[in-house]
Amino acid sequence: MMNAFRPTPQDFYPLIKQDEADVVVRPSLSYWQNAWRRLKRNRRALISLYIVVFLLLFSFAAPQVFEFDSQSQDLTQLSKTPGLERQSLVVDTAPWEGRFAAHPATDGPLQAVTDLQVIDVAHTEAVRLAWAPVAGASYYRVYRHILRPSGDKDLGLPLGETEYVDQVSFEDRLKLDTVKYYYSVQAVSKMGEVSPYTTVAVQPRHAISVRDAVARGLLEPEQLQQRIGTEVTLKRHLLGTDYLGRDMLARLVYGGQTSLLIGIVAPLLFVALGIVYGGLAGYLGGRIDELMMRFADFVIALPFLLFMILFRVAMGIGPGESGIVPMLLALVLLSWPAVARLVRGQMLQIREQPFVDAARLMGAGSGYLIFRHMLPNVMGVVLVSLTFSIPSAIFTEAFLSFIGMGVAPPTPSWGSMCNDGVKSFMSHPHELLFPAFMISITVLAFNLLGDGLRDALDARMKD
Amino acid sequence: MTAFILKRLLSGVITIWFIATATFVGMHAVPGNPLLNAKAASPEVQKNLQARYGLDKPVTTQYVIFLNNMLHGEFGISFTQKNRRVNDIIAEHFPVSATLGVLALVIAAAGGIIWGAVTALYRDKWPDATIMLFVVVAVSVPSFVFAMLGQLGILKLNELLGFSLLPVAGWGSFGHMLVPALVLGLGTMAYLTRLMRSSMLEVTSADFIRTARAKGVSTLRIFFKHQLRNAILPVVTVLGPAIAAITTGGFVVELVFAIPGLGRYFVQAVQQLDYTVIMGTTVFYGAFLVIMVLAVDIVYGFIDPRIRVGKSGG
Amino acid sequence: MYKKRSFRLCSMAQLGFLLIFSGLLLTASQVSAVALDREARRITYAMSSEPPDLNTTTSTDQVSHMVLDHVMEGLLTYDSENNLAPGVAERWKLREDGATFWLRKGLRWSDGRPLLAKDFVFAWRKVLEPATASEYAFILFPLVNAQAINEGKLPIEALGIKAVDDYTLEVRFAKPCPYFLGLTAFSTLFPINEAFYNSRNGRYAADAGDLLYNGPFKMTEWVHGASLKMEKNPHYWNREAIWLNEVDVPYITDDGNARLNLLRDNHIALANNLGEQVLGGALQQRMQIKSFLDGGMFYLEFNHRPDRVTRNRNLRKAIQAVFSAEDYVYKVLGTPGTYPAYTLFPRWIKGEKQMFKREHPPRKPEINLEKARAYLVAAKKELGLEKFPPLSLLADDGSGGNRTAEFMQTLLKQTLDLDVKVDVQIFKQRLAKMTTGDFDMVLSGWGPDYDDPLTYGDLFMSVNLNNRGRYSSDTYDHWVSVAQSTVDVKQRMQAFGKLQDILFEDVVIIPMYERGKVYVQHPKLKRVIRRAVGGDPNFNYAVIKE
Amino acid sequence: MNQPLRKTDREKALEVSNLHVEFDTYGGVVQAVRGVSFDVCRGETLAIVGESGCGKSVTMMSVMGLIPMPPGRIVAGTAKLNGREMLGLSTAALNKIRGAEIGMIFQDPMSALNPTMKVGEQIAETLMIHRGLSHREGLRKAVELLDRTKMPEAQKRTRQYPFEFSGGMLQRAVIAMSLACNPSVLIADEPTTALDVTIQNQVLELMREIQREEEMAIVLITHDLGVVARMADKVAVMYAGQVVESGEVDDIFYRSAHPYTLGLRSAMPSPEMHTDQKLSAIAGSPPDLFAPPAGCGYCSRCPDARNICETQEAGLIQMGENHYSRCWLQHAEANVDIAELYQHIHQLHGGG
Repeated sequence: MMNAFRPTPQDFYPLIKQDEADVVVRPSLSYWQNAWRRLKRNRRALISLYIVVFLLLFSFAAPQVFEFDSQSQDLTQLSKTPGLERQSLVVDTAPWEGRFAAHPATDGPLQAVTDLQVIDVAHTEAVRLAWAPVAGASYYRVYRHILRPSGDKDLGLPLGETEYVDQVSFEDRLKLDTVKYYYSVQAVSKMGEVSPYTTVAVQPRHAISVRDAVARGLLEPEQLQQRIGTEVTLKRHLLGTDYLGRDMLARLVYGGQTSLLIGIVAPLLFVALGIVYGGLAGYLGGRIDELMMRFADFVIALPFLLFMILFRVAMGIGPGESGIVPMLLALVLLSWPAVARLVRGQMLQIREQPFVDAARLMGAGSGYLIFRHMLPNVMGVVLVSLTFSIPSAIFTEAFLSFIGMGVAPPTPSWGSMCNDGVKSFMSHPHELLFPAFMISITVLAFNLLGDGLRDALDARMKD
Repeated sequence: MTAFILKRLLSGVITIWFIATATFVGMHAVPGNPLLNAKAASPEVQKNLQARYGLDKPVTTQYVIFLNNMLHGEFGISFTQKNRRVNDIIAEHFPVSATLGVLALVIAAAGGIIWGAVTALYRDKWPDATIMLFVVVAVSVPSFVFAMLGQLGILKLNELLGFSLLPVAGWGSFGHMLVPALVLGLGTMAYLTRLMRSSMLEVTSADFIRTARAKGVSTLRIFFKHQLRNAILPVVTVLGPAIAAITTGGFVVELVFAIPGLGRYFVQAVQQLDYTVIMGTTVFYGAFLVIMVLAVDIVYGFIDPRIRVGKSGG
Repeated sequence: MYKKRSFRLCSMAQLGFLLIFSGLLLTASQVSAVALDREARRITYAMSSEPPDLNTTTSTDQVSHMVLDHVMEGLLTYDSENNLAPGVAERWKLREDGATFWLRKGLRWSDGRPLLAKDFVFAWRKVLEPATASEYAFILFPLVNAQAINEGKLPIEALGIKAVDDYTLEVRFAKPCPYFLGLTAFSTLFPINEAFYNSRNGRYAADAGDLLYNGPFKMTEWVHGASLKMEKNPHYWNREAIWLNEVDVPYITDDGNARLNLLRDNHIALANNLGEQVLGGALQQRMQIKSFLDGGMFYLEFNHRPDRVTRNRNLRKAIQAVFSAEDYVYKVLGTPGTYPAYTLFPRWIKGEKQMFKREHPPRKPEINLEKARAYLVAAKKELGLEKFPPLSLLADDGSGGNRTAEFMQTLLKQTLDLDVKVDVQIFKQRLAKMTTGDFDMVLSGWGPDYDDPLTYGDLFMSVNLNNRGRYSSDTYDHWVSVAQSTVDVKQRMQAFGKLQDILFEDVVIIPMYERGKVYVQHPKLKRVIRRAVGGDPNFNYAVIKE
Repeated sequence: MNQPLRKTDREKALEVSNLHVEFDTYGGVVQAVRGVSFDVCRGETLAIVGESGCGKSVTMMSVMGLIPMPPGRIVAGTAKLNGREMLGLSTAALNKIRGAEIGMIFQDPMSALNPTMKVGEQIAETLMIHRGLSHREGLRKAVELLDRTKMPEAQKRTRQYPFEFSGGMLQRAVIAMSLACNPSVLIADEPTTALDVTIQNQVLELMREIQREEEMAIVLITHDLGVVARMADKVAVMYAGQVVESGEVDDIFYRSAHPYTLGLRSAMPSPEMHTDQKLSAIAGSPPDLFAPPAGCGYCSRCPDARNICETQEAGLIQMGENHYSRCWLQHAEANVDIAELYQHIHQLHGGG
C-alpha cells in the first residue's frame, strides 16, 4: 500500500514542532467541570434537568410573572374539564315560588303524572319543572337521570320530594351540568303507593346568576336587569377547575410550591444535618464515632411512615398554618441518618488517603482539612444522594397528604390535590390525573437526573 | 457467626427500646384527648375512663408501666375497641398485612430479579428499553394511583368476562391478594429491577465472567452459575429495607382494597388517637423490622461466602 | 448465537412467570360472596367499619348499634314499618313518675338460658356504674338516683329500677320522661345476663362467643376487621316474622367506591353511604339509587365564650346573611338527598298533628350583602375594632370538612373581607379544641341519640356538655326545661318551636345541611329499614323477591 | 510482506494478520487496533509490549472473541488457531475452543475468579465442560492441577473461596484453570503486574516450566521489559493500535530500530545503569484513537521526527531476518546514520 509513495529528501528534514503540539489535546478539566461535561452528554439527564428547571420556574417564577388565583371559587364552573365552552347565560337569582294547584278528589287509583314540562329556559343554575296534579297524590317524587330511564327501578338520582300537598312543581339546582337530563316524576299516595313515572328530557344551558356575574366582575352593577337573558364570557380555565371551581392550573402552580418546597428543602436540610453529623463522627472517629453512629442506627430503625404520621399528629397544625413546617421537621428528624452514614463512610475512606496525610504533615488545621480536603471529596456522593432524596421526599409528602395526614387545607399540594381528586376519579378524572402527573413527572425527572449525576460524578452509592 | 448474631440481637433489643421510648414520647406530645367522644362525657365519666386506661397517673409512672408491660409482651386495651387487647388486634391484623407483604415481596423480588436480568441481557435493545420504561413509570407514579387503576382494572376485567374473576375488594381468598400485592410490590419491583440490572451489568463486565468465557463456559451456564448469584447479592442487601417499605407502605393498598391489615388499622388508630393501639403497633412494627433486617443479614451471610466464612464484621 | 441463547433464556423466564401467574389466577377464581341467595335466604352486605364495641353498656357508635339491633332486642323494638312495637316486653304502662313493663314468658337467650327481668336490672345498673365509664350513661338519667350513682355518690343498688318478679320490671323516674319508650328500644338499654357477663372475665362482647343474643339473629362468626356473620336465632320469640336465615358481612370498607364496585360485581346487596362522586358510575350502570335522611344535622357553630369576637351577635348576623345553604348544598356538597338546613331539627320530626316543619316552619335567612356589611359595621363599632382579627374556623378531616372549611374561608373573604384561618384537625383533636374553646367557628354536627326532638333541642342548653360553644341563654334553658318536663305534646312542640326561633334570632349556629345517605340496593332485596336513630340499616324483616 | 515473523521449522500455533478492531463510543469510533499481525509457534513465547491503551489487550481479546460486540467490532483480519479461523465463529463454536485449545490468564487474579464459587469448582468447571468429566472427577483433577502449580494443601484449597487465597495463590489457581485442558496456546495478559516481585518470579517460573512440558505457545502481554527479557523468544512492540517493531528478543533489546522502542528501553532500569543516571519517561501522551493521525502515531513524541512523519504513515521496514520496524528513519531515502541517531536519541532520553 505504501509502495506508491516515494518520499523526497525534503520529507526527511527534521520536523519543526509547533508549541501546541506539546499541549495535551484535551483541556484539563476540574472534577466538577468534567462531571458537568459528562452530564451534558447524557441526553436523558439533560432533559430531566430541563424539566426540573421548568418545574421550578412553573411553581416559583410563574406566579411572579403571571397572576394565578388559586383561591377564588367559581361555583358556576365546578369540576370543569379543560377546554369547555365559556359562554354563559345571565339569569336572575330571585327564588322561585313554584306552582300550586287545587287537588282533584283524592281517591281512585293513582295515575301517572301528565303534562310534565320544563318552565322557562332550563339552565345550570336551576331547572324548573311543573306538571298537572294527580288524583290521590300526597306528594311527588322527582328523579334525574343521565340516561333515558328503562323502568321504574332506573330513574336516576332521587332529587327529592315536593314539600306541600298542592305543590306541582320542583326546582332542581343540584350540580347541574350542560348535559342532557331525564327528569322523572312519580306521584306518591298517602299510603305510600307509587304511580308510574313520567319523564321529560332537557338539556340545560350554562348559566351564571346575576349576583355571581357581578361578583366576578363580568357585569357592571348598573345595568343588571337589562343584562338578564344575555350572554357573558366566563373566565378561562386552561386546565379546568376543581370541586370548588378553583382554577386547576393555579392550584397546580401553588401545589407545586408546596410539594417542591417540601421535596427540596427537606432533603437540603437533612443532607446538611447529615453532613455535619456524619462528618463530625467520621472526623472524630473512635468511641465518639461509634456512639454517634449507634444513635443514627436507632433513628434509622424507626418505622418511617408510622413515625411521619405520629410526628405530624404530635406537632399539630394550628389555625391558618399550612403544615409545611411540621412535615419538614418530621422529614428532617427521620431522614438525616442515612446521609450521616454515607458521609461518615466517605470521610473514613478519605481520612486514610495520602493527600490528607500530606496536608496534615504540612501543618493544616482540622478546619482547613475538613473544609478544603475532606468535604469537597464527599460532595459528589452527597449531591447524588440529595438528588435521590428529593423524589422520595415528594412521594412522602404526596402519600401523607393522600391519607389526609399532610399539609393542612387550604394550602394546596399535589398530594392533597390527589387526595381530593381520588374521590371523584370516576366522574372527573382530571382532578386526580393532573396532580398525579405532576408528581410523576417531578419524581421521574429527579430520578433520571440523579442517575445522570451518579454516572457523571462516578459516585459509588454503596454504604 | 454466633457472636455476630448475639451482638446484633443485643443491639436489636436496645433499638426496640429506643423505638418504644420515641413512640411513647411522640404519643404523649400529641395534643387532644383520646378519651373524648362525639357525645360529651361528664367529668366523672372522664375520670372513670382515665382510671381505666391508667392516664390518671404521672407520665413517668405511665412510662414505667408501659415498658414493664412491653417486657411481658402486653400493650393494653384499645381505646376505641374497648373489649379488645392490642395484642389481639395485632395478632389478628398483622398476619393479613404480612401475608400481603410477603406475596408482594415475592412478586417484587422475583419480578425484579427476572426483569433486571432480562434487561441486562438485552442491554440497549427493545426488551431493555420497554422494561426500563415500565420501571421508570412504576418508580415515578404514586402507589395510590396504581391502587385506583388496579381496582378499576379488575372491575373492567370482570365486566368484560361477564363473571367475577377477581374480587374487587376484601380479604379471604388468594384472588383477594393478587392485585393488591401486585400494586404493593410494584414500586419495590421497579427498584429491584433497576438494582438487578446495574448489578448484572457490573457483574457482566467483571473479570471473572471474562475468565469464565475464556475457559469456554456457555452463555447459559455463565448466566446461571456465575452472573445470577453474584448479581443477586446487592439485591439481597436491600431486601431488609424493602420489607420495611412494603409492610409499612401497605396503608394505601389496604385502604383502597378494603383489606383488614395492620396498616389501615394504624391510620384509623391515629385518626382516633387510640394511644394503646398506636404505641403497640409502632413498637411491634419496629421490632418486626429489626428482626427482618437481622434475618436478611443472616441470609446474606449464607449467600455471600465472604461473610459466612470470614470475620463477623458489622 | 449469543443473542439467540439469551432470547431462549428470556422466554423461559417469561414462561415461568406466566405459569406462576396463571396458577395464582386459578386459585383466585373461587370468589365466595354472592349478593343474594334466595335458596339459602342469605344476603351479603359490606360494613363501613368493624363494630368497635358490641358491649351494649359502653357502645356509642352506629356500626356497633347496627349489629346490636340485629342480634339483640330491648323491652320495645321497631317493627317492619319502623314503628315502636312490643319486644321483650309484651305490654307496658308509662306514667309521669315511672313505668311498668310486663315481659313475655318463656323468652330465652341464644344459649337457652331464660331471659328475665333481672337481666335488665343488671344491664342498666352496669351502664351507670362509674367503673363502666359509659358515655351513654346520661341517657338513663331520668331514672331515680341515676346521676348520683354515675357520679359515684350512691351505690348502684339505689337505682330506680326493680324486678318485681321474673317477668315484671318497675322503673321510677326522677322527672317525667315522655320519650322513655323510645329509649327502651335503644341498645344501651338492652338486657345482659349477669352470670354470663361475669363468666367472660372482662372479655364480654370481645368475640362472637363472648356475647349472648336475644334478637332475631345471633352472631356466629366475627373475624375482626374483616368479616362477620349473623344467623337466625332459633330462640327468638318472633322467629316466624323473620324471613332471612343469614346476614353475611364478608367485607369491611369505608371506601364508598369499593362498596359500589362490590355491588356492581354482585358481591353485596346494598352499598351504603355513597359519595356524590361515585354516583356517575352508578347512573351509567342504571342502578337504583336511593337516599334517606340519617338524622345528621350539620351547622356552623360559634364560640360564645366572652373572650371571643364571635360572641358579638352582629358579626354572627353578618355571616348568616352571606351564607347560602342552598348554594353550599347544591353546588359544593352536591349529594342528592342532602337538604339545605335552616334549623337544628330534621324535616322528618313529627309534630303534634303533622310534621313539625309544617307546624313550625323554620325561617330562612335572607342572603343580602348590603345588610351583611351593615351588620359587620355595627359589630366593629360594638367591639371597637378597626378590622376584625382573623377568625379561626375549626373543622375535622372527615366527611368533607376540608372542602367546607375552604368554601367558608373564601366565601367570608370574598363577601365580607373577613380573614379566616382554617384549622383542620383529626376528629378527636377537633373535639378537644372545641371543649377547651380554642376556636371562633367550628363545623360541627349532631346525630340523634333517641327518638325525640329533645335529643336535638337540649343541645344548646347552658349546662349541656355538648354545648361546646358555651352558648348560654336563660330563655333557651327555660324552653328546654319545658320540653323536658311536660308530657303534653302540643306544649312540647311549641317549646321546640321557640328553641328553633332562638337559634335563628340569636344566630347560635348557622344550620348548613341535613345529611342524606345515598345508597344503592339490589332490586330484589326488599323491606330493608333505614333509620336515623339507632342502628342502620336494618335487615331484620328483609326478604328477597323472586 | 505482512508476515514479519516467519519461522517455518515449527508448527504455527496462532497466527494473526491484519487485524482491525473498532469501538463505537459516545464520542465516536475508536480505532483501537489498526492492522496488527503476528504469529507464534508451539513452545515459543511471544511478548506483546506497549503502554496502556496501545491495543495489546484488545488484540488478544478479539482473538478470544471476548470483546463485547457491540460496541466492539472486528473490521478486518484473520486469526488462525492451529490453522483454524477464530474470528467470526459462533459463541458455541468458540466455547468449544476456548479453555480447551486456547487458555487465557488475566491481569488481576483477585477479580478473575468468581467470588461466590469454590476454587475447586471453578477449575473443575473447565474439565466438566470440555472433557465431559463428572463433578467428582473434575474436583479430583482440580486437586492434581493445583498440586502441579505447587500449591500447598491443594486438597483443602479446592474447597475454599477465592477471598481466602493470597494473590500469588490465586494466580496459580488461574493458571491451573487455564491449563486444565492442555491448550496449545496460552494468552497471559499481564499475569504478574498485580503481584509482588518474589511471587512474580514464582509465577513466571511456573509458566515456563509448564510451557516446556506441554510444548505450549505463550502470548505474553506486558509492559514490563524485565518480564520480556526473562520470558520471551519474540517480541512485538505495539503503539497506538499498531505493531511498530517486531523481532527476536535480542533484536528488540540490542538492535532496537524504532524510536519508541528506544524510549521504552530507556524508561526501564537496568543493572548496568549508573546510579546517578536518570530514568527517563517519554514526554507527551499517545494520540487520540478517535482520530488517528495521518502520519506516524509517535510523531508528536518522537525526538527525531521528520516532516514526512507528520503526514505519511510509515510501512514496515525489514531490519534483520525477523526484525521489522515501522519508522521513516529507516527508510532508504532518509539517509540517516542509524548508529549516530541512536546515540542522539539515547542522550536525549537518558544520558543527558
